[in-house]
Amino acid sequence: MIRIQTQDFDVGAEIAALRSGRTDVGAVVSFTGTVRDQAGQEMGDVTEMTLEHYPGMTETELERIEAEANKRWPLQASLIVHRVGTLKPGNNIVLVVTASAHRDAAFDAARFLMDYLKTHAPFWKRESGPSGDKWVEAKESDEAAATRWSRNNAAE
Amino acid sequence: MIRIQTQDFDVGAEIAALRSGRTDVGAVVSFTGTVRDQAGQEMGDVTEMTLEHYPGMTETELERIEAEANKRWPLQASLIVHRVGTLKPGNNIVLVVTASAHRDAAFDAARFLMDYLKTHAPFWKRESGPSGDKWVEAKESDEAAATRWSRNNAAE
Amino acid sequence: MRLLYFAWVKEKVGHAAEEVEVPGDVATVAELIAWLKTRGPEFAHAFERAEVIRAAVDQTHARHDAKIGDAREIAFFPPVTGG
Amino acid sequence: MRLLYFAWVKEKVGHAAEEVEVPGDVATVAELIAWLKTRGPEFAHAFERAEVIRAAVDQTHARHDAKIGDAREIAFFPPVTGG
Repeated sequence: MIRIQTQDFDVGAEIAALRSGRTDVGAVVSFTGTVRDQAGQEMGDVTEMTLEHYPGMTETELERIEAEANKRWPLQASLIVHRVGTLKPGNNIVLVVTASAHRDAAFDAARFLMDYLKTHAPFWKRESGPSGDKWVEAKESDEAAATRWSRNNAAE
Repeated sequence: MIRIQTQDFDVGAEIAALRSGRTDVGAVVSFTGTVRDQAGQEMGDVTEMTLEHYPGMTETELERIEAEANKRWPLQASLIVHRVGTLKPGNNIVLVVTASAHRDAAFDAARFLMDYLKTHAPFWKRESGPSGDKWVEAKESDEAAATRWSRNNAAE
Repeated sequence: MRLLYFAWVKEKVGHAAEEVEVPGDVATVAELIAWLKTRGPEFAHAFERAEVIRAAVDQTHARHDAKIGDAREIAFFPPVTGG
Repeated sequence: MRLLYFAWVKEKVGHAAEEVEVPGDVATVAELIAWLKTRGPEFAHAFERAEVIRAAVDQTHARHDAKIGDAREIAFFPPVTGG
């Protein structure tokens, strides 16, 4: 399941909902991405972050990435939640949860979802600080991370 | 931090406590291990699972594993909670949470903690089912998983 | 054809969306960018470093050598930075 | 010296802990296991496949060739299965 929303999410409640009523799940992995006050930008502390996205394409892209993860690993459930709008340091940005019978599948799938989301889902971050606003630049390390999953039927 | 307890844990509350008041965390990974009703044992469905451990050594071993993870990755916080006693299918067994500025460290450390916990922490599972009780056998795949982290200063 | 702009591409162009009549000889994303750059200084500025700009044709990531065919919607944006 | 047994080792031995006087010529974990096997059929049974049994000397994992020295506590158990 995928969701894009302005409101916050509750990690515990999302995990509980995904597992609810199931006794065949053995492993649940969650990744929560949050706003850091020191984002390594040269302009100093971040006081606010604004997330813009491409409505329509974002949903399509996240569903495609989730479907690819489900094709590669035997998942019993998966979830991607991404916030848009204006956020503060410490706020949640993104949540990925994967459930599987075994931990390797849950770990690999969660990491795959994050790596692909970072490089393929049409979101853009703008950071605000004491010295002004700045669009966050894409990191080459994210591109490199995504390529580790490449194969013929990759979600490229 | 490490904890061994008979009572359940609340994944969301544990993650929230670990992040509480911090704005330098960028990535939080959690792993929750739960009791499956079909554990792949030949005796059929699992109705109950009992966790035995070695009081004293368990704490020492978990602290050693956590310290090793903190030496290898720049973690801002980490948590291992493991339950002992009698559990039912769907119940929580183990929780690992890692917080870092960056997702690779949080993912790697969480997986390392689980791989080492599985092969080094003195816990033993006994499954009960319609046809009796059985001690769970260690999996070679867990040994193999732990060796992927081996290096000179490995937590062996 | 509907064109969309996001993040700093949108800021430089000065608007988020527009309907355009694309000349018939514009066949690829690269050619569309080249044509857009002739439409005014704001476009010349926004697409100055064309190689860093990403495109989506009908909401699917597309390389600059991709054909635009009879696409209804083409979007231009910087490399994504979500997650 | 205090000996502890866990999981099916404990079930086969029939108790969880005991204080023993170990003969002076027992220097390693393997020698301790060999001596234990002489203490009765339940020990012979529990340690029959000695190679699968793991040991901890003073709460630290130890190989069968590890010296027991003046350890206060030695534990025997199957490969761990937590997590």
